Amino acid sequence: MKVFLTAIILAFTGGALFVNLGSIPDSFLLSHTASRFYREAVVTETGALNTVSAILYDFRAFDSLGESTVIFATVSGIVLLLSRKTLPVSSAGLSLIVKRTFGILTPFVFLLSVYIILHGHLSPGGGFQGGVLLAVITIIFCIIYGSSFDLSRYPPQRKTLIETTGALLFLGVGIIGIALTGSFLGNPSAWRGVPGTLPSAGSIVPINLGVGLKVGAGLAIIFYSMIQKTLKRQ
Amino acid sequence: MSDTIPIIEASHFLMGFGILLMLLIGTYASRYYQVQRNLFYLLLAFFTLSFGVVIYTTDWIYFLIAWEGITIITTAMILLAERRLAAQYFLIQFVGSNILYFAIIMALGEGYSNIVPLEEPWLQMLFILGLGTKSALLGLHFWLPPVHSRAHAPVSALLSGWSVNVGFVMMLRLLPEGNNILFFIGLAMIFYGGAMAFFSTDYQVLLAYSTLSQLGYIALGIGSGTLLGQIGAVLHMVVHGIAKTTLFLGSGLWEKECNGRIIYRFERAFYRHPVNAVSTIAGFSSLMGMVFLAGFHTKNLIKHGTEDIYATGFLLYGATLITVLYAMRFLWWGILKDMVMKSVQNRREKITCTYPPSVSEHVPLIIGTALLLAFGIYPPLMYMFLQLEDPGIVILWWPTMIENILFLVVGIALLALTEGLFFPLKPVPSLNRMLGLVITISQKVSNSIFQLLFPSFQYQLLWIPLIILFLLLWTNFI
Amino acid sequence: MIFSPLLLILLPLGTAFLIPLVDLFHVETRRLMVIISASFSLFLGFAALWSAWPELLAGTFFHSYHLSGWLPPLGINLAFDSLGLLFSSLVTLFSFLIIVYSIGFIGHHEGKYYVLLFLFQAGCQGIVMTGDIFNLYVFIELSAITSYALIAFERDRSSLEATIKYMVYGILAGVFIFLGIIIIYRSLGTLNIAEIADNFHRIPLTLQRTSVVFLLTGLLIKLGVFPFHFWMAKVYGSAPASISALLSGTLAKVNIYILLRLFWVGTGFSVLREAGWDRFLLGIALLSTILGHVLALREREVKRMLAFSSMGHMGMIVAVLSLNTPLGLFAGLLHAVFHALMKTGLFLSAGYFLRFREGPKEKRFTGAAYRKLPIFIGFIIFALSMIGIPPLNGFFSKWFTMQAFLEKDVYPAIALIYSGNILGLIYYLPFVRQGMLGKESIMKQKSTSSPTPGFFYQERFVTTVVYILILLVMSSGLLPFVFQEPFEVMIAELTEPIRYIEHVLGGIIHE
Amino acid sequence: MIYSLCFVALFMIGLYSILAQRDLIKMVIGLNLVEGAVFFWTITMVREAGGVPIVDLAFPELPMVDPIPQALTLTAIVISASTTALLLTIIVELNRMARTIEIDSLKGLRE
Repeated sequence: MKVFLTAIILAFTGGALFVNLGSIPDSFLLSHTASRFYREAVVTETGALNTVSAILYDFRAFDSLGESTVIFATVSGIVLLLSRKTLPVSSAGLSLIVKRTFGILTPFVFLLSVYIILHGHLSPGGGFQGGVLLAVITIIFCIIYGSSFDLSRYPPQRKTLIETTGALLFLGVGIIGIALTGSFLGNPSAWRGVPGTLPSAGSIVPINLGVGLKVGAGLAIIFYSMIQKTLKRQ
Repeated sequence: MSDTIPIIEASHFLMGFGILLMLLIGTYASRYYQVQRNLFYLLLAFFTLSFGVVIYTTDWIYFLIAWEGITIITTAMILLAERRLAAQYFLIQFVGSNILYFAIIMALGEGYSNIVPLEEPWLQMLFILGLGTKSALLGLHFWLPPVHSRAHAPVSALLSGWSVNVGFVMMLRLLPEGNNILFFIGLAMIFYGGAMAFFSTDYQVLLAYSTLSQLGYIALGIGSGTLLGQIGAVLHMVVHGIAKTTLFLGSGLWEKECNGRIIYRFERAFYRHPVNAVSTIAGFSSLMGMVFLAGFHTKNLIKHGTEDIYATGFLLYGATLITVLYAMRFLWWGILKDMVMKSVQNRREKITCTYPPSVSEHVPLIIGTALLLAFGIYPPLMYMFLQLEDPGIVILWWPTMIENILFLVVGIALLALTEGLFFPLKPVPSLNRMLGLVITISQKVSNSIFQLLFPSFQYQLLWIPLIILFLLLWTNFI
Repeated sequence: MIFSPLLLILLPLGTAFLIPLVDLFHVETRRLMVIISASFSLFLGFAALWSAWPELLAGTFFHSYHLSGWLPPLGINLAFDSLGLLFSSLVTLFSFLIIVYSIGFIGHHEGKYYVLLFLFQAGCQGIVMTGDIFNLYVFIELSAITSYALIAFERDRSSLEATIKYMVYGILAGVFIFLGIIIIYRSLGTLNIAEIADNFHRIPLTLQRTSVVFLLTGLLIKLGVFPFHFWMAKVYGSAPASISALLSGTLAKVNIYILLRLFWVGTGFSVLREAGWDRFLLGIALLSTILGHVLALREREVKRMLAFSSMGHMGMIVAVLSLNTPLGLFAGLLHAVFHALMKTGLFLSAGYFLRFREGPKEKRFTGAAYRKLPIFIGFIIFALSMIGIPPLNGFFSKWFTMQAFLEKDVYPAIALIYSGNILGLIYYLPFVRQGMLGKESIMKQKSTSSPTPGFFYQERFVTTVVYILILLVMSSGLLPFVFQEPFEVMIAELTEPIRYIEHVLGGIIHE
Repeated sequence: MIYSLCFVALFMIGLYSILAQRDLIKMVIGLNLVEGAVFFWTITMVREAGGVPIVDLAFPELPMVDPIPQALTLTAIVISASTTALLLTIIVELNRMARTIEIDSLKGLRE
């Protein structure tokens, strides 16, 4: 009965929504949109090639600040929820072969994430994507080598430190922007460099770095907190 | 002669006597409240301030502030005696003031930006309803006996002697033309209150119903819309205030002396507290309208003002008879019985007074009695205070005296024939049952609505697509 | 100019980022930092109000800030107008009070708690100031996520269930708001509120309404108006009292701000009116008023009762705003401010008794008067203000609300306000009575002392905050006319969104 | 058109999963479906001839898709992931206490 009722209501809602969405105009009703400007002037205005990165860390950098703050808040919330005084730690890992293999692979994972973070303004990728890869390292540590290994190599305090550093780096770049360009998160033209090269695109690179550190450490903390719970029985 | 009395003059008069009554109550309370004395004085001071504002202001908001101030202060005073009673009293008064609040908003909507006489009958009715809760109009009076029977004597004196008048002052200002409904309510109140007082066995309940009956005269005077009626109402407010304050303050002494307020148990009351007994007799005599006491004059004014309207003049004789009957009944049981029935030897027995009144308790009683006498013997004194020309009504005292004697004879005869009109004891009236019912019903309704509205979590969530569907269909079809 | 609106966001944000870092090294320093930062942001808020006051009265107050240096249609801008100033001051004030209150109130996991609290403050300030609709969404989510975590702070079963319930509603609300924004973007190609306001009428009518449906549904869920009110009692009842106060006092008011900003300025109220949705809004808001008051009658737990009462009052605010008359807007804004003061006070004073007593939740209010009389009297004063006793502030907002309804001849609403008053009294009375039950000596034994000794953990912080709120409630009741002039300016801004558009777009209206 | 259809279908399937499934985890999946549907619809906003939103310095005139929806979606995805993580954490905690994640057996959700 309930299922049937729900299905009927949802079907009608979907139909009505679909009918209404049919009248979406084919092109923007405004002719001089921000999107057009971004496409035309991204290289000259920011020095970045990756337009999405340019939008995320320059044109709409404040959104990204809010977004990384959301991650920060989530991490704080999860740590708050899962914190107990005695954290059970497991030292059980997978077999030796897996451990050796990942011993070789892990540095490359790290390298890849650093590459993605630092080339955020040139190629697809950026702070978030690279950060997620950074967090993978913790996952590898915890699963392959046991969480006690992760605890000793990469203790939660250090993760917190890295995360906070990333956040403050973002904020710091914003404040430097005030000093250099007069507006928060401004992209100082002095840092632009030659478009297409690694040290270019002004403040996008440090912001990418900050976000990468923050997201990496944040997700690592989330994973670490959660796995502590599930491994409790061992 | 203008149709209405200038309210400003009456304001000074009322204010002056209000302050006087507060001083009397304050003097009395200095012994009654030993622990919370300062608190009580603070409340009294605020009360004085509030009714001053009610009497003088022309602004609705200030009026409402003062009005609620009176509610809160009287609640706090009742709180000194009993918590539950205070809550009940506050609830009832709050409902009343919300009606008033509504009436004011409506008046504002009709364009009355200040407190001025109202034209629309429905608006007048709303105001009578709103003001009636505090002034204990018939139908809204149900809080009066329970509250008086439990609250402390000074608080009862304040409520019954003065707080109830505040609403009538407002009615006087809003309805200078009178109001028929108020008139009839007043008439009904006189008889209803009198009858209930007649059957009461608890002294303070009796006083409460007597208040109801006397307020009927005030309502009558205001409702008639005649000048004499209004002057009579204003004067009666004060005279009744003084009399009731004296009686209630006295009742506090009786209560402590006689260990209770059952009127059959006042033994040798006269010999124990002679001053109190005299003031009680004077107070009741004033209520009865005996000559040479103030009540005589004010009741006559009201009678003169209203007797032409319907057969009121005739009815008021009956009203006086009822007043005489309940007053005589109490006086007989409370005071006179011992004086008449006991032998001389018995009378001379050593009187042991368990609660000797102090000077501070005697002074208000004496002043009250003196005022009643003074106004009764020399009525122009009242007009002097009212700063009004004597309306020139010559009220001869001797026909009234004959009437009085007639009534007294009837009363005494009735008492003698029925051996003092003994009625079995009644339980003290209480609001618990009614308000308990209100709360139980409200909780039940609330509970059933909750059960209805809060089905399982997912049914709750189902509202979201439902509302979206509703709005989307609306976009397409409307 | 002593301040920049940006600082009001960045200061709590920076503090939140720094707290974990400082926490690693020295705990006492963090406590000091919390207080200093909270005070400084209060100072900033005051400075903003102080310096803006003359401009506010003159009606010329407007501050915009172009982030990253890009002009409005290209980048994100902060548009700080007088309406924003009002709500920003509210956020600043209540965040400060609750941070100070929490010092004596929260006994464990303080580091994360303050991080979340500061982030919440930053999120609310961001909502109030931003001039970009997507940025608005981001900040809505920021404040929502922090509030999720804060509600679950107690980590008992009840609060976890409450959080799940709230999160499901909150996430759906977020998605709907996002969808509404995307529909607008997909039609117009802009995210700037001023530009949207300028061009919203160009969107095909069905699409206008579709986007409004989703934005409105999302916001109504957040506001807890009638068919979406189910989360309120559970959440407010299970969260720590300080957080309930924050949600009911601040977040709900910020949501009112979003409602005003989106539908009065962003889309223009005519969209709602022409579709007849202002009547719909009025209807469900009034329904929610009466339901809130009626449902509160059954509650025996003080915070749940307050939650339902809150639902009733929020409904009333939405109802009176939806009249869209100057008087209605005035009454709505006034009641929003006053209700924030009263409800925060109620939650905080009730929280004091709940925190410092032992026993089951329903019993903890018993004998409260003997635990600390002034706080209990404060509770009574707030309750009296809620039911509209004249010299207190609740009376005045209801007074104007009623006049606004009368002006539009919405008589049922007037009846609802009165019944709300009387029902309010009926549901507050049992708690007052319960608080006065029992004997003094017994009650003193049952009470627990402050959680841990130390300067920063004294009950005094808690009580001081309640006293401040009592003072505010009483004084704002005595001085309601202070609000008159600035509110008129705000109302003018709301009724003529063209001024906002001109301010943001610098006088040049595109195309 | 087809994108809108997909979007609506996904959206409604997600809502169905929230409204009809009795498991909290499935409810989370439903929430993610709803969010995912909106994100999907956002990034399918192809107005002009497509192309990656990355400037090729060698061919600066190449057409480029509107980059803003991508940026918005990226932001929104992160937010959505954060909320999901928090929600899952809370469900884990609740499961630890109540030993169930059936919506019907969690009476507290109703109140």
